[in-house]
Amino acid sequence: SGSSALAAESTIVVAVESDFGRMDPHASGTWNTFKVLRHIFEGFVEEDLTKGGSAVPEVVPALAESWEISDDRKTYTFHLRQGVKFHDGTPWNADAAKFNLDRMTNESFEFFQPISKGMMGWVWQDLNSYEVVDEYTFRINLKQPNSEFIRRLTAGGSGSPRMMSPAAVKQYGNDGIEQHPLGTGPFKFVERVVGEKLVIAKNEDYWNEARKPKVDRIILRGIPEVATRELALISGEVDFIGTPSPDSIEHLKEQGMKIVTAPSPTMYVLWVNLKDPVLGNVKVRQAICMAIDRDNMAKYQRKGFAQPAYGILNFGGPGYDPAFRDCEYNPEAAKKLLAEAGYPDGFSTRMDWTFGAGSDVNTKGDAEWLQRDFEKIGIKASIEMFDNNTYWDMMTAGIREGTGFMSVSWGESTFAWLDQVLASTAQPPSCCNSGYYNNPNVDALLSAARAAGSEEEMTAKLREVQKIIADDMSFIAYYTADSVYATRPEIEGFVLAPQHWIDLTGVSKKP
Amino acid sequence: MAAAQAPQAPEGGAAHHQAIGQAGRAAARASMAAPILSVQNLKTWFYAAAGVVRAVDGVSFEVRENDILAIVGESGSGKTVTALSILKLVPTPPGRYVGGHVFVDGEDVLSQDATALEAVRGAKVGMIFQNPRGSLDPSFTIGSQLVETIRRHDPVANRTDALRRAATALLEVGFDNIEHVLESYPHQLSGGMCQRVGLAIALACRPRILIADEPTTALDVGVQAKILLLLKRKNQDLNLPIIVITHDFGVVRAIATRVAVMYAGLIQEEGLVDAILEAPQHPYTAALIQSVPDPDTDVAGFSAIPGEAPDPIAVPDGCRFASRCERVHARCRIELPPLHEVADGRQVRCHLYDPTKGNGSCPET
Amino acid sequence: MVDGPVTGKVASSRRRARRRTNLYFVWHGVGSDPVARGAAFLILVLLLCAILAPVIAPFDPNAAHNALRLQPPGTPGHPLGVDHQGRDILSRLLHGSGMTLLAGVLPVVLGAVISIPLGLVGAWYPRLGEIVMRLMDIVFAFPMALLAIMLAAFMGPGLLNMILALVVTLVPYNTRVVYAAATQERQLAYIEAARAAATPDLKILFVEMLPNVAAASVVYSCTIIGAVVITAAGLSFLGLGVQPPIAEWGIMTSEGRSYLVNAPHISALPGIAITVLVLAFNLVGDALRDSLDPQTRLRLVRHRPHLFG
Amino acid sequence: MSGNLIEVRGLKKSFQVTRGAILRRVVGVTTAVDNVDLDIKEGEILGCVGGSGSGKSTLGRLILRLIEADEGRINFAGRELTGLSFKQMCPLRREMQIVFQDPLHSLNPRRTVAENVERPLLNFGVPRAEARGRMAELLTMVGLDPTQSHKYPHEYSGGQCQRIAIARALALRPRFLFLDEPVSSLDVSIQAQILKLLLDLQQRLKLTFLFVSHDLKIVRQIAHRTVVMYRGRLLELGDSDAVYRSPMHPFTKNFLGTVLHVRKGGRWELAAQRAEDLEDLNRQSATHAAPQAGCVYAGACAERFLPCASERPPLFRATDDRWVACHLYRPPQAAQ
Amino acid sequence: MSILRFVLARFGAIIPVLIGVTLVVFLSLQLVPGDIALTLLGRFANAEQLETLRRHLGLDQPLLVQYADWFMRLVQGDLGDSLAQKIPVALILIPKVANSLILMAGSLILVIAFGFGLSVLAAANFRGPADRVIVFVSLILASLPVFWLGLVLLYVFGVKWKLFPISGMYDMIDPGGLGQLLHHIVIPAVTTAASSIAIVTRVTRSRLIDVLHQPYILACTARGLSRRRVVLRHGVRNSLATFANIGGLQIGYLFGGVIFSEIIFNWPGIGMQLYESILQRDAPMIQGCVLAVAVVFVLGNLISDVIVHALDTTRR
Ligand SMILES: Nc1ncnc2c1ncn2[C@@H]1O[C@H](COP(=O)(O)OP(=O)(O)OP(=O)(O)O)[C@@H](O)[C@H]1O
Ligand SMILES: Nc1ncnc2c1ncn2[C@@H]1O[C@H](COP(=O)(O)OP(=O)(O)OP(=O)(O)O)[C@@H](O)[C@H]1O
Ligand SMILES: [Mg+2]
Ligand SMILES: [Mg+2]
Repeated sequence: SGSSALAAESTIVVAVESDFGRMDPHASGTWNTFKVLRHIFEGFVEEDLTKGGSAVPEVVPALAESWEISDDRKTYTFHLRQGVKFHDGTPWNADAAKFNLDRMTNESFEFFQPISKGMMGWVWQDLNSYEVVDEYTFRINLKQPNSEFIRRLTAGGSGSPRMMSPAAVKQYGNDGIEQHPLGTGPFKFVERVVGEKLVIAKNEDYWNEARKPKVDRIILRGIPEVATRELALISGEVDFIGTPSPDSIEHLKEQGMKIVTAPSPTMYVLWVNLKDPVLGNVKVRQAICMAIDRDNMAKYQRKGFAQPAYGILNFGGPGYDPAFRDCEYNPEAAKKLLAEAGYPDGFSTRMDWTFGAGSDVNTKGDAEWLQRDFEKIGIKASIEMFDNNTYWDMMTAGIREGTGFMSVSWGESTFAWLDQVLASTAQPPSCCNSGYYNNPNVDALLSAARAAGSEEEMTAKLREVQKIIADDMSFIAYYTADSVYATRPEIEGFVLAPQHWIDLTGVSKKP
Repeated sequence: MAAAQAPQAPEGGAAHHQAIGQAGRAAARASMAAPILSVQNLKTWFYAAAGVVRAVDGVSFEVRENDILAIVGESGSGKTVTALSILKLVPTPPGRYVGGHVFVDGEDVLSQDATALEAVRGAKVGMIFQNPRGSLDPSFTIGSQLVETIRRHDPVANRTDALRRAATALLEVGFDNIEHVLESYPHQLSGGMCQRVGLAIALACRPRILIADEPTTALDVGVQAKILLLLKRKNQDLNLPIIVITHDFGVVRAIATRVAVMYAGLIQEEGLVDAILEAPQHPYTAALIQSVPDPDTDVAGFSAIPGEAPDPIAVPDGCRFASRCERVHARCRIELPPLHEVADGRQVRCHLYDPTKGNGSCPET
Repeated sequence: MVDGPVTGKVASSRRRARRRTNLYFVWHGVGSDPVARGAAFLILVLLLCAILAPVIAPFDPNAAHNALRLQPPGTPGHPLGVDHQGRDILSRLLHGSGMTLLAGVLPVVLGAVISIPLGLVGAWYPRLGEIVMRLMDIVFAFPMALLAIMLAAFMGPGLLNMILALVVTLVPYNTRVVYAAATQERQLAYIEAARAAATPDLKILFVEMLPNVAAASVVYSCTIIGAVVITAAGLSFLGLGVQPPIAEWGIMTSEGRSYLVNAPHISALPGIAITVLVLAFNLVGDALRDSLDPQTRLRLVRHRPHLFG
Repeated sequence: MSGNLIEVRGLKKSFQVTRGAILRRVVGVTTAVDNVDLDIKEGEILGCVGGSGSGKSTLGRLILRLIEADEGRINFAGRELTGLSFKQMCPLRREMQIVFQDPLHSLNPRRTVAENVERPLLNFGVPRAEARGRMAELLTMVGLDPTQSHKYPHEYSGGQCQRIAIARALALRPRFLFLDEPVSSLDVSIQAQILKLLLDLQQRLKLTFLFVSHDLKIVRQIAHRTVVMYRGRLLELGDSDAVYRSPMHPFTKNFLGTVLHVRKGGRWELAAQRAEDLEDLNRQSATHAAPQAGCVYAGACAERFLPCASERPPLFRATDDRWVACHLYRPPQAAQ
Repeated sequence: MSILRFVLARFGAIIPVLIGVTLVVFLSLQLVPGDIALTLLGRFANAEQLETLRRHLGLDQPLLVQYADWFMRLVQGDLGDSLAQKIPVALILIPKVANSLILMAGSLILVIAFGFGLSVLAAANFRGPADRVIVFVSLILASLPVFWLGLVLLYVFGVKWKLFPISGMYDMIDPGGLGQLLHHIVIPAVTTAASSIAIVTRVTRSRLIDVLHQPYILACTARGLSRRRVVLRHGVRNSLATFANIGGLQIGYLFGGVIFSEIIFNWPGIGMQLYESILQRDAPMIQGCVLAVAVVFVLGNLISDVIVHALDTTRR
């Protein structure tokens, strides 16, 4: 709205819920960061987030124009899109693809990103080998069939197999790349002031006309404090905010703001520290599950922008069964169970918690709610709060001694995350099986689900996993939250898909 | 202050004096020897949290040309407050001018407003204080403080003029390294030098009268003599009347022509120095002079006044010295004696000198 | 020789006198100033609230009345409203007063207890004192709040660590006050008189000087309690102090921040409570300083302000 | 004539003015007491006069061993004080006490008058009850009401505080009292009371006083003998009468000249004029360090002559009872 | 002593203090419960990395040797890498320090202007109505917790009246320009300055009252100088040193406040960084922030000392 040359370009300001993590997509661990990274970097394939609704987003070609899957479902041949250039001018080709795969999977590679191993083990867990076939053909061989492999290539959040400019990595090195993230996406990285802002600008040379950005620049900033975010929106300092407080939505509407919501796979789950002497007892864990008043939690903590969740399979992911119950709310019974387990007077423990990121709202309130619910059956839980990025580091390191629970909002449109969470191979420090859950049956079932020939088979296997987890009660879900965004009235064209991240290419601003 | 502006019905024991004062003033104005300063029944009280301190409680005196009036008295007797009242400098609150008048050159100071007062202070009445260094602003050079005062009272003077006059003023108080002194800060000078600077500032504006509040108490003995000498010379050279406030009879003897002895907010005895020192009449004066050690007599031992001065908040009804007086009698404890004129220019506040009862005798014993 | 009864009389009046030492000046200063008296009363009331909170608070401070979340003050049954967790704010304020008082007062008290001997000994042995004070200079190179934040951050959150951090931060300040007072006191003739009377050093320090110097420390402590209460609440506000769900005013203010748009009372009320408490401490501190400060005290008793040179 | 209670020989004390804490630097040296020999006779009052900073207080403190001398010896009642430890000093402390100029600050403001007075007794192991009795006795002796002893010092006036301080000094029944300007902060009428009390006590208790003052009139009245100090050195010593009536040393003459007499004036004006002439000289020499050789007063002396600048005159006996440190009076045979 | 010599002497004196500061910052890490290497490396570290770091830091060495190593790196500007950002701490800090200094400068200006103006106004009307009001207001200001005042101002000016922006230093679109900065800085600066204004006012007022009761002020009045001149020339001049002194101390108090106002107003300065680093348990970053603040604080105090010295004629 100014008069300078810059203002003549259209710029929108987006405030997300926390500052961004690392700009290296192979090492970046938060969904919020991925909201930006997916606009800068692309992979072979991508989820189509330009459509709303509640259906699982479709997988569409991106840097691979097409692909073929061999009959044994082990060999994937990608035909790469031609004429695409990275933002620094480096051409995209099979060599670039190999460079990126080396970087993610080859420990002896000069530019190997060590963190990506843990981050993306779930993508490459069945990887056998890969090769450059010709300049625009790239082949990946799997050890065993993986029914979700293509969809997993679209995934993000905790590491994502997206393509970086090899030249840039060579030039700046693995650490320097943080300040020079160069991909092929619709937006180019402009600048980043840590803790302040991240600016991306329209990539004029973007290959996909349909997704060419409608705005010239997007300024993103992390405003962790929800009230500040809301106030900035109301005052017009920002155009677009993620996750207003459910309590403020009425107020924002009164102020003329647009509210966009969609269901999302964001499920809130308690990780239980199975190494804990008390929580190692399954009866204790069952008691805990029964102590949580999920209905009211969704109703009050989220003002209805959430549904109670039971079991490890999330809404929007494969195998989800709305009718499934791993336990019923019953504090009395929970108390009895605790007594049976030898803790009639309860016990004390600690919950490591995060202020949250992404669509997390008042997670501290959740913790306090749980604290109260637990108190009702005699469990005294203290809370320690951590910044989200740190929290993920802690998850990856495994729940520390003395802590009973951690909680994370997770759940994806693939069941890949179950591989990162449930599989014994995902135990720290690989990934996020932070409570050290180890059940060979689950490992086998997950692997079987991956290799499944049909959707029914996959679903069956996953539900079996869900059953086992419910019996072991090693993970306790409590609710699934909707994603909510609020924009200023001038913002148009924003479509919210049922996914954790958003697509900003279609967004424009009425002058 | 209302009390000071409207001539007020005189109160209590001072009634008779007030009448004399007013009559005298009318006559004096006509005559050549009009008093330069006339303080009439001055009452300055302090309204402190603990009660009313009657620091000055009906003081009257006059100063004429050539006079050096010494006001002596013990600590807390109201000397400083009297001096400050003359320039209406007592902080109000807690102070309050409860009654009386101060005439400087015929103008009633206490009834003047702030602007008019500024023209009296410094220009008509100069003042120097007990703490010589403390009464110079430590942050400014001597020169700038002199210049400031000079220009304040002579707005036409430009800086150079003022500086010249400042140099002259310093010269007059006996400095020879004028340049150096002008550039100095107070802390770079000795106490005696500071006092001389104070005197130079006070004299720079050619006041009609100088008030010196314990000008030598804080100084070494040698320096003290020097300052007194300087004061005496100024008095003679400039025809400048001076009020010297002191508690040291040595100072009184050294320079004063007349002396007023204060005790508990009241003048107890007033007269020529020689007369009083030779033959003090008020028992307090007598006892006080007695208690000063006299190196010229061989008599060892000290005659002390027993007891202590009365609490200024609860001054007794009668004579304020009654509780310590050797010659006290019943009347003293009831009735505050007025100032009795016992000889020409000699006044004593003591029932012993009640003219109706016969001087010097004890009426009721 | 003085006969028995007189001695007895002296003794009994002395016993009376000793009681007066402790309270006389405090009472004279604080008790005679109506504002300070009001402030002291308020602190007492808050202390009482802290003690009686379990009895007088209408609700459990952690009980959630979910249906009433974010209700403003004046809601029936919840005179000060309900917070974002559906908890009764009045009850939380009442329960929080104890924590807030504790976090503010305890570090000051501990700080004084450590500083007094340190400053005294330092002033008595100047060489040692110089070294101690130079070491303290290092601490003065950190802004007070920053040092407390750093220490609390490194030790990890929690009431105990916060108090520890505050004590470490306060000791140098208090020591400097004691040191300065003691150095000044050391010059006074009564100390020399004590030495002339063959009083051993330690006795001079802890029998003769201590009461005079302790007054300086106590006065200083009283004047900073307010600031320490704010700092402690600030640490909790940052998440470094008292941990949830314990009701504490700093945390309460911090938590309400997210609801500023539609429920400003959640932050406003504990903030007001802190302000009032700090104001009360500051008022009492000022009055105490005026009454215990030897300068003012002399003035108080002798009714003679030291105005004219 | 009774013997000497105190004999001081070659006493010297200088203060270093230092800067910096850990790396100390000496930026100046003040010689407060310079090579002093002095005898104080049993039962006498020795007056000590001198300008400000001449070292009077330091001399007294050295004698009481409240500060350590750099050089010299002090003999008290036949016992050598130099080199005694704290413990060894203890019994001697009973015999020598001090009264200060500032009465209020010489009492502990947070202890009652009774506690203040009892303190020395308790230090010497007097039982509490007995100490209390002694305290009452002492207060009565200095003219105070012991029933008021529960009050605090600031509730008393300056004169009364000085009485309390005297009572405290007398608590241990000392033989020697160092009075450091005990009356100079008091009003004339109160001064007289205190002096009277002191004289009375001295005679009754057979005390020996070292009485410091810069008021010559008082010293003349109270002291048997007077010693004149200037810049740490003794310039003249003799019977108070004699010193006063016929001062010998030019400094003493000047100093006496400045005394303001109540009963006859005049003399001071002359002295003042002379002092004025010398002021610059004086200031100059004051800013420089004391001359290494020569008379300390040479710089300000009107009667100085050649040897004054080069040789420091010792304090020698001029007549029977008179001692003076001035080349003017040096008998020829003593001048080598 | 000449000003130059004084400055040099003070510089000499702060060097040991600064070294002490680094020692305190270094040692503070020892307070962290548990393994320092783990703290420094973050929770990702595997055993091998930890071992490397331990060797690198010489954690097996005596503490003093470790400190010497750390100090040498520090002198070369190496504060280590941020755990959260994997960027050298110094790199992150520099812009943050600059931003904080801007906010500090704004607050300091307010403190100086109001602190001085109010104290002169109050002292000149000692015990008058203006004095009473100022004393009362400064009492209240001194009792306001900065974090709460920030919220109140944010609510009133940002939410209710929408007079000022409430977040950041510049507008998000088309950022930059002094105008924007000034618009953004007002409320954070007021928030930060409030209690300092109170302190400065109180101290300067009482110093000025003290000065106005000095004998030389009485002497000035007795020389016929007007009340105005006496207060504004002699009174003010003699309280300037105290004012500069307390003003210098405020740099420290302001830093305490800046931390909170930066958090509340999203001011991208060192306070906000510190807060985030604390939440992130980012030890090198916390150390860096503390060190930066301490250095700025010490230098600020040095400046104020020099001013005090320059103002004090008695020490010349
Ligand atoms: N500002 C004040 N407030 C209250 N009382 C005061 C004030 N100034 C002076 N007084 C009282 O007035 C009385 C007279 O004081 P004043 O200063 O005139 O005595 P003085 O004769 O000058 O004594 P000194 O010899 O000690 O200077 C004293 O009792 C004193 O307590
Ligand atoms: N503790 C000390 N440290 C440094 N210098 C000192 C100390 N005590 C005394 N002096 C110096 O020694 C000299 C003599 O001091 P002393 O107090 O003995 O003099 P005085 O004759 O008692 O003076 P006054 O009459 O002012 O009391 C002075 O120059 C003084 O500055
Ligand atoms: Mg006076
Ligand atoms: Mg002395």
